[in-house]
This record gives sequence, C-alpha cells and structure tokens, in this order.
Amino acid sequence: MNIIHITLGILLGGAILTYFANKISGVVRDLMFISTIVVAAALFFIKMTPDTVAVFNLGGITLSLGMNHLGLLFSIIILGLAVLAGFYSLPYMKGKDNLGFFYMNYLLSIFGMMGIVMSKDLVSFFIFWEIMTWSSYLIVVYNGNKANKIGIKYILFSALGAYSMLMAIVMVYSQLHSFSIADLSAGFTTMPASYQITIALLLITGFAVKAAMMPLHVWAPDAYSNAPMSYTAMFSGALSKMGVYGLVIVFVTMVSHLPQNFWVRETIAWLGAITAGMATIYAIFQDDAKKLLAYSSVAQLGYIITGVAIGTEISMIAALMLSIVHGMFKANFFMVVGAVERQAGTTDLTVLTGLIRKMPWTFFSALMSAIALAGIPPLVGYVGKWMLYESLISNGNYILVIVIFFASTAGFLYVFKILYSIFLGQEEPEFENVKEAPALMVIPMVIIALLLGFFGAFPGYLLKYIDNALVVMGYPVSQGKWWEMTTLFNAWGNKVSTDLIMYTTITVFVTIAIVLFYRWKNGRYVSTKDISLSGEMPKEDENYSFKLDFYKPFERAISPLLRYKISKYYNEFADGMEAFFDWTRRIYNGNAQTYAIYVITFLVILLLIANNIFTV
Amino acid sequence: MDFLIKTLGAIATIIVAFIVGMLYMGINRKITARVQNRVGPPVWQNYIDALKLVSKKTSVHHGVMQHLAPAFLMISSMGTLLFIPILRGQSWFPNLSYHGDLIFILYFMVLGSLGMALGAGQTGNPNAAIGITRGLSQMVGFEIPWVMALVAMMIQYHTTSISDLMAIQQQHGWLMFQNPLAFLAAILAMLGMFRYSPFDIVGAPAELASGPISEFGGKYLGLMMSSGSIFAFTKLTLYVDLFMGGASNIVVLLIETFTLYLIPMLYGLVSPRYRTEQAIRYFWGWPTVLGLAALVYSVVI
Amino acid sequence: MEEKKAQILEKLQKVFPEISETKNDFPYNRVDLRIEKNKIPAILFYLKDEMGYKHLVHITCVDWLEEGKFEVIFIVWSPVDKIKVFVKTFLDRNNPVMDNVDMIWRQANTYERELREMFGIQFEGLVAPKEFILEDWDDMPPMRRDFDTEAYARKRFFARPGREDARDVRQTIAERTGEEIPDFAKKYSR
Amino acid sequence: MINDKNSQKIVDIIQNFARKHSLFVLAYGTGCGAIEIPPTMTSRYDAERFGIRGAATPRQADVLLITGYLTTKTVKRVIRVYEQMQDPKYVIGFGSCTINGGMYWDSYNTIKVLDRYLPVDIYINGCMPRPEAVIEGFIKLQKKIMEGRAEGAKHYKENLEWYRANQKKVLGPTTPHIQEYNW
Repeated sequence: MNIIHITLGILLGGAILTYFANKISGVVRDLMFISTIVVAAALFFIKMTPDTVAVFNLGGITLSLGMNHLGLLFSIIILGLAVLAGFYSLPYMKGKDNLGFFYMNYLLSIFGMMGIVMSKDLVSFFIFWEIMTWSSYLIVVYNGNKANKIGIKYILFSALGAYSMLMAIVMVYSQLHSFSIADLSAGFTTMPASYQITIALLLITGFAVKAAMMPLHVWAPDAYSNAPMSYTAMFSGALSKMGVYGLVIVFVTMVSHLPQNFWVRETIAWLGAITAGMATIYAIFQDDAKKLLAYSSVAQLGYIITGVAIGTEISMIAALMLSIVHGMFKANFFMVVGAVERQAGTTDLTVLTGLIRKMPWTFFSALMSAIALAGIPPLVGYVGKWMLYESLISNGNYILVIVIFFASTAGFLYVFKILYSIFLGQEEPEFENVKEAPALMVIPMVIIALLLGFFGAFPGYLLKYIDNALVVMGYPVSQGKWWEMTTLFNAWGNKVSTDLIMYTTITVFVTIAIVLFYRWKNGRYVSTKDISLSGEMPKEDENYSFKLDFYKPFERAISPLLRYKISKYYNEFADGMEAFFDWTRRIYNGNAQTYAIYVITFLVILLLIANNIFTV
Repeated sequence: MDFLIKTLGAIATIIVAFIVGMLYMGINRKITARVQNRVGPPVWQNYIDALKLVSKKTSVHHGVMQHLAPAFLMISSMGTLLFIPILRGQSWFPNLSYHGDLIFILYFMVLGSLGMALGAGQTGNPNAAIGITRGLSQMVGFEIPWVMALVAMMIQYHTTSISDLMAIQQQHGWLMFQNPLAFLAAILAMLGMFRYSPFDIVGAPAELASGPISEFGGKYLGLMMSSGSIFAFTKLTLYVDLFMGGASNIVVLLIETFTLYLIPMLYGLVSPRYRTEQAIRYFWGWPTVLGLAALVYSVVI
Repeated sequence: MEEKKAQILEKLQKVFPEISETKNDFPYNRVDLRIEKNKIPAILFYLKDEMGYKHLVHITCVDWLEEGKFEVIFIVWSPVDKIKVFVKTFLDRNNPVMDNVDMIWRQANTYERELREMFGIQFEGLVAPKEFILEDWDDMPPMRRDFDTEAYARKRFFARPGREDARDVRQTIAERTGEEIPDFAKKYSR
Repeated sequence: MINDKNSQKIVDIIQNFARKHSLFVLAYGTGCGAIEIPPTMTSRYDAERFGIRGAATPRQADVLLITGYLTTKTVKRVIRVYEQMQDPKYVIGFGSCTINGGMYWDSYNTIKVLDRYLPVDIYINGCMPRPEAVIEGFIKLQKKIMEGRAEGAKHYKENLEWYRANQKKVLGPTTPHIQEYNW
C-alpha cells in the first residue's frame, strides 16, 4: 500500500462516489469532485518519490506500476491543471444537466492519465489508455446530439490508434514474451529489423492520434471545441500530452536504435512542422474562438512533435518545455474562452466585441497567455521556442526551422484576432450587462498567467524537472551545459539571460508608464463610440468593429495553399467507403439459396487454400 | 558603481538612438522634398514635432491598452537596443549585448508590435484594426526572407551571438561580401521592416486615415514617434552589426547606418503603394529565393 | 434621325392613345411627350421592354407655380436609337402623388427620394430612408418656388453686418442690360 | 525653486515655439477651397518648409482648415471633428463663404458666419484665396501662436453655452450627434 495505490484509489473511488453523490445533492457532488482532485494532488506531491513501485493483480493479469522522473514531469502537468481546471469547473458547469456523469468521466480521465504515466508494462498502459480515451469520448459527446458525429470521428481515430498500439503490443510480446517497458527497451535491439520498424511505426501512429499530428489531426479541432471548456483545458493541456509522452518513450527507446536509412525521425519531424504550419493557417481563418484555439493546439503540438522527433538533447528539453508551457497557456486560453462563453453567451468572434472593460482580469490572463503562445519574450513561451530553434539550427535542419518560424510568425495573426475580437473593438449594448466571471474561475486563470511570467524570468525551476526526466531517459545531465537557473545556452555557447530580459522589460515598461501617468491629468477617457471617422459618429445600434474577412489579403496571398484540406480527403474516403458498403449490402439479398451458394463457394475456397497450406 | 555606470551607459545609448533616429527621419523628409522639387522642412523638424506633441495640453484614450500602447512599443525599441552591441570592441555602450542572441532579438522586436496592435484595437476605430491586420500579414511576409538570411549566417559561422558575428567579421571580412545572397535577402526584407513605400500599407493615409495610429494624439503620438525613431536606429545598428562587422566608433556607425537607411528611403521615394497581398507575394518571391540560395551557399561553403 | 423620332412617336401613340401632346422638332436627339400620370409606369415599361430604352437618365421636376402644377419629367435613352425620350406628366400641386417606378429601374429610387425631399412629391410605395440630403428639415420643401430662401436664411442663420445692400444678382443684370423682369418672376425668383 | 512667472514663461516660449513650427493641418475639404490645398502642400508652394504638414485624423491635428461654405449637414461633422482635436487647436476659415456667406449669402442650407459656431483664429479672405494667401494666413497664425494670442480653444471652452446655443439653433433642437465637451 503505497502512494501509487492511494492516488489511483482516491481518483477511482472519487469518480464513483461523485457519480452517486449527484443523487444526494449538487453541493455534495461538487465537494466530492473537488476534494478528490485536491486530496489526490496534495498527497501525490507530498508523498511521491520517483522510485515508488506498485503491483496490482487483477484476475491473473499483473499490472506493474511505478513512477520515474519522466512520469513525474507529466503528472505535474496533469494534476496541476486538474486542480486549477477543477476549481474553474465548479462555477462553469453550474446548472447543466447530468453533472454526476460529467464529473465522473472527468475524474476517470485523470485516473487514466495518471495510470498511463505510472505504467511500467504495456498491458496496463493500454488499459489506462483506453480508460482515458473512453472517458474523454463520453465528455466530448456530453453536449448532446450535435456532438455525436464529432464523437464518432474522435472515437474512430482513437480506435485506429488503439488498434495499431494493440498490434504493436502483440508483436512485442511475440518477440520478447514480456509486456514490460523496461524489457522492451532492453530487448528492442535483439528483434529483427522488420519488427523493429513495424513496432515503432505502429506505436507512433497510436500516439500521434492523441497528439493530433497531421494527417491524423482531423478529430482534434471538433473534439476540442465541443467538449465543455473546463474539460477542454485538460483535454488540450494535459490529455494531448499523453500522446507526447508516448512519443517521447518511443523515440528514446526505439527510434534511436533504428538504422538510419528509415528516415523515421526526419519524416515525423517534417510532419510535425507541416502540422504546425497548416494548422496555424487554418486557425487564422476560424471565426469561432473555440475552433481557433483548437487549431492552435494542433499547431503547438506540431512544434512539440518536431522537437521530440529530432531527439537531440536540447530539442528534447525544448519539446518537454513546450509541453508544460503549452499545457499552461492553452488551458488558460480555453478557460478564458469558457469564461467569455459563460458571461457573454457566445464564442462567435464576429459577435463578441469590447469586453475588456467588463472582464479585465480575464483579459489580463488572455493577454499573458497570448504573449506566451506567440513565443514572445519575456514570458516563458519563448524559452521552449528558443531552444527548439537552436536545436534545429545546430542540428542542420535548416528548412525545417524556416517552416517552424513561418508557423510561429503566422501565429501572431490568430493571437491578435482572438484578443481583438473578444476584448477590444467598439463596445456593444448587447454586452452592456456582462460581468467579470466568478472568482473561482478568475483565480485559476490569473494564477496561470502569473506563473507564465514567473517562469519566464526563472525557467530553471521547470528545467530542473525536465533535466531529471532526461536523465531517466539516458541523456546526460543538462544543467550547466544547456541551461542554468536564469540562463539558456545553445550548442555554440551563446546565451540568453532570461532574468535580465524580464528586468529590462519591466524597467522600460514601468518608466514609460510613469511618464504616461505623470501627465495623467491631461488624458481623458472617451468611449469607443467617440472615434474619428470622417466626422461621422456611430449611432447606438451601429458597431464599427472590424469583424468579417479579417485576414482577407493574407488569405488571397496564400490561397494556393488553402486548396488542400485534409478533411476533404477523409470525407471523400468516407463517401467511397459508404458506396462500397452500400454495394456489399446487395450480397445479403435475403435469398436462402444465394446464401447456400456463398457457403459452398467459401468452403471450396477454404479447402483449396488449406490443401495448399498443409501440404507445403 | 558598476551598476550605476551601466545604467548611465544604457540611458546614453537610448538618448543617442533617439537623437540619431530623429535626425535620420528629418533627413528623410528633406530628401523627399528635394526629390519632389521642394525646399522641404528643416532637418530638425521632427524634434519640434515631437516636442509639440508631448506638450499638447490634452490627449484622449479609449482604455488602458491604448494608454499603455506606447509603453509596449518602447519595450521593443529600447529593449532591443539594449540587447544589441552598438560599437565593436570598445567598452562604450556594451549594455546587455552578451545576454541575448539573434533569435531572441528576432522575437523581442515583435512584442511592441503586439502591444501596439492591442492598443490600436482598443480604440474601436475600424481603420486601426484594418491597418493592424495588414501590418501583421506583411510581417509574416518579410520575416521569411529575413529569417532565412539570419539562419544562413548562423550556420555559416556557427554562432547565434551578434558579438561573435562581429568578431568573426573582423577576421574574415564583412558578411555582406562573405554571403552576399543573405545580405540581399535581408536588405529586401528591410524594405518591409521600415514600412516606407511601396510597403506603407499599414498606415496608408489615403485609404486608412493613417491606420493604427488614427486615434492616437498628443503625448501618445509623441512617444510613438520617439519609439519609431529609436527603433529605426536599432534596426539599422543591427544590420550594421550583422553585415558590416559593426562600427569601431560612432562616426563610422553613423556613416554606415545612414548608408543603409538610404536604401529603403530611396526605394520608397520612387514607388507607389502595393496592395497587401502583392506585398506578401513580393516577399515570398525573389527575396525568399535569395534567402534559400543563401542557405544553400552557407551549407556548401 | 428625324424619321426615327417620328416613328417612335407614332408607335407610342398607337399603343398609348392617351398621349396628349408631342414635340419632336428639336435640332438634336430629343423627343417630348406628355401623358397622364397613371399611365406613367405602363409607358415606361413599354419603352424599356419593347423599344429598348433601357437607360433611365434622370427624373426631374418643374414647379409651375402659376398654373398650380408640378411637371415630372422622366428622361430615358436607348443605346440603339441614341434618342432621348422625355416623358412628361402634370401633377396637382396641392396633392402631388404619383406611382413609384423603382421596380423598373432601381436607380429611380434615388431620384424619387430627391424629388420627395426637394419638392414634396409623394411616390406611392416608395421604400427609402426618410432623409436624403437635408437633415432634420422642418420647413416647406426647399426647391418649391414659393419657398422664400432669403427669408429663411435670415431667420435661421446669423448674417454678418455689412451686407444689407446685397441684392438679387438678376436685378443687377437687369439694370445693366435694361431687361424687364416680369412681376411673377420678381416675386418668386428666390 | 524658480517656480515663478519667469520659469513658466520660458516653458511657454519653448512650447509656443514648438507649436508654431509644427502645424499639423486637418483640411476639412468642403466647398471649392479643397482644390487649393494640394498646390499649397506640394512642390510649387511647399507649405512643409514652414513645418505645416497634413494630418489624417483630428486626433493628431492642430489646425482645422475649413475650406469654404459649410452646409448645415456638414457643420455638424465639423463641430464633431473640432471637438475631437486635442488642445491647443486652431481654426482657419478659408474664403469669403466662411466670413459672411459669400455667394451663398441667401442659401437655405449653408451657414454664413463661421465664428458663431467655432472659434476662428484666422480668416483668409478671397474667393478662393490663392496658395500664397493661404501661406500668408498660416504665417499670421504662427505669429499669433508665438505671441500667445491664438487661444480659440480656450475661448470656446469658456463660452461653451453661447456656442452650443448657436449650434443648436442651426442644427435644430435635437442634436444627438454632438458629444459633450467636458474637458
């Protein structure tokens, strides 16, 4: 009975109890839900030591769980976000139907994720993976009928991933007669080369679905935008990182042993970069805040995949750093959109306008997340991006760095679009009575926003954990070589001092702000209706905010690229399959004699084949 | 004591940048006037303009983001200036140039644009928002050849530090001759960076009523003008550091930066204005080809 | 040209016997005809669809104050014949109401708005914003000849002293040339 | 501390000097005068050598140049533009139409006397004034600024009720488009 038993037990028990507490009253359910998360997280962080091991015996199958530094890193993302999003969830979900079911699945998916990062063998990994997938599927379809088709898309792709993973696991067992991950990494080199490449590719497929890598990303925008925002914060922030976690393990334990001529690293790195580029372009043209952020998540995961696939030490640091930071700012962004949805009633960017004076704290956290997302110093978002660029340049992937840079620069476009459309622009009488979100929703967002600033000055506090995780994976200690508490180094010994950047920024900003406020009395606030527009004044019911065709010139400039959309090919494929099955249905025409002919034909063929097989 | 001297040095750097940047803008106006067969304003006209704007008795704003937009702009102009070396091999103005590298500066230069974009967005003026979207689109355009040129240099000399690049150019000669393709790509990108004709699509006065700054007046506009001139000097100094090996004293620096400044200025004097998509396609045409060639050149060499 | 103009009038008169008065002795490509007001949409439709007069040049109005009538004039043009047809009609000045024709030409809407605002002619079924050029106008429609613009200007606007001797420009011209100005013109010249 | 009149005076002189030599002009192109602005600004007459340059929006402008007759419909916008400009600000009336109505003295929809509605610092007469006259007017304005006499905005602020009453008389009793002028 150690901390692993306790954490998982609390999460599973809490999930079930929350479901039944819903029958008693809503308050009990909420208390049950939040105390489960808080207690589990608190116990985990206080008691957990990185070499704890636990073994479960479930009817003949032995599930061995354990913790290491890599798992610890990801559990920080999971539980940290779970606590913040959990508190956020309480006011956000208030008054919706079927909440016991929702919270149970919420806790189950956390349970699944925690199980994944603690799994030491492939069977338990797969079981927890499926728990996570199904609970998240149930939340995706939580929003009702409209979500069903989206849910089917999600579960189809997840099933594709799960089957390829299962196939890989079976192949591993057939070769090594063991499910243990440690055995796999030790015995991988002893396998035949064809097995090696097949297993690696199958596992990459399985994980890439969750990490939303092109061309397997199609489910992600819809699923992210259709789940309730309090869960999407987890979904995009933490759950997608499980794919990254799997990819990290695959690349460290398997792909590094593959012969060079398979080009797996290069292919995946390029796929990641293309994911980043294309998803960014799609994000720019979205008119719904959730959709925009969903595409943005896909794009950010593209950077992470590239970093993982390159696999040098610094790129791995960059990828893990980006994972943590993406978890923070994207969860925050989804929470912001959720808060706006709850207070203003819509997430349509062409409708929302001028909320900054109504929701200042939400705007503050959105602004910080936006700066981090765009990778602009001095916030922590740029630490990961800087390392990614350095790794790509020093590693010789020159074209890749251009693609990534294009995606990153184009990212400013959607960052500005979402901030402008929701919070800036002219105020609208429709949103006259919008209030700031409740404290329970605002506080988690502001906490994340402040953390983004703090880690921007002192990234060492995060890099320390990443360093430990890398050591587990067999990389040398990187502290002092690649980073110190407030300094980052690249392969050629050039450095960036994050604390000095932060101090300079703050000094300049505060100085100019003082200059501006010194002459405060000559300034005057005027409403956003008082604009200089050829002497004309907008009437009360007129709103001149720029909404439609936001990036039309950019769209015209890149129109050749936009002609290819992957979901189009999937749709064509689906149509083709439908036609095919429509045709096959004619075989079953209900005539008993026809069936008899089928059976006889089948038996004859079988006999012929069997004859051939067994005589050889 | 050391801290005090460094702070004074930083302030001196900013003052020099302000004075020189304003002077360049004044010379720009004078030369524009001479090209158009006019007498033109005196070269110190911009100082007077800035002083007048700051001493305006009133200035209105539409909210806190607009109020703070000049502060955001100053972060990227002043901050970037502090992180690049002004003079080579001297103890003058070292500031923080050993604490940031090229990729960092690439991103740091954008913070001001984002703050400015948000400030302009808060005014609620549709012209401002249209100007911002044009500016961001254009930025995506010119950053591609610009980054290609920088990456080509980084991989040619295996460093991302500007000081190192300057030291290397002392031994091997100026980078504008060592990798002329990268220099050409960067110069073409610079045309977009300075936003003179034909790339003045952001503030096009005839279409957009000066675009993002259309609601900024008084002290806000004055500070933004100052920030713009500091930023111009910053960018020119960066170009001199990267491609001309830096300057050994302030006179050489002035000559070199002014020579570079003539390029976007003279190009702009004889050009009409592009549409946004034309500008983007311009940057993704020959400049990008040149950038790719520079990459290939620096890999091969 | 002359035969063509005659042909047009002949054809129109055959179809619309209500045409009361025609004139085609202009030295250029102009044909005038007058018809009662409730036949206006019919004749315009006919001109547009059957005879190829697809371009509406203008709709204008003349204030015949002494006769107590408004004369509304529709000018249409054919790109084939290159002839302008002036379709005129009289309205009662005290009750200026006629049919709306903007279903024939959409641009008629604008001209009708102008006539409504400047002469007070009501087009039945005209859908258009209330104001066209004037804002917050509360007086008689200003282009009517009995609207005294000088008195109105004195009432509404400040006048700088020193222009009390300002005179109608026609008066000055008349004095210079010795021309006689009829009484009605004096009265309603402004 | 030399916080006396003298030091204040020096600051004033510096500020007035700057204001004098940097006039951003918002040309409100009404009437026929708008066509006189391009030659004034461009090569032939080159107003920029006096520091006069065009501004695109009222927020940035110092001088409101009213180039001809103002209809009642336009005067509404002009007042609004004037109030959007930042203090200190100056108005130049351009041509005889702004002085006494000019040839539109009996028109039913143009105002005759501009200074009843806005505080005019300088009138330039003529129908239309030529660019030389316009530049002459600007130089007069610069002199006035340097002497500290160009205080139209202050005048407007102090006599706001009178101006408002005049504006309301010409714009009708309901003038919903005018913002309150409260700084």
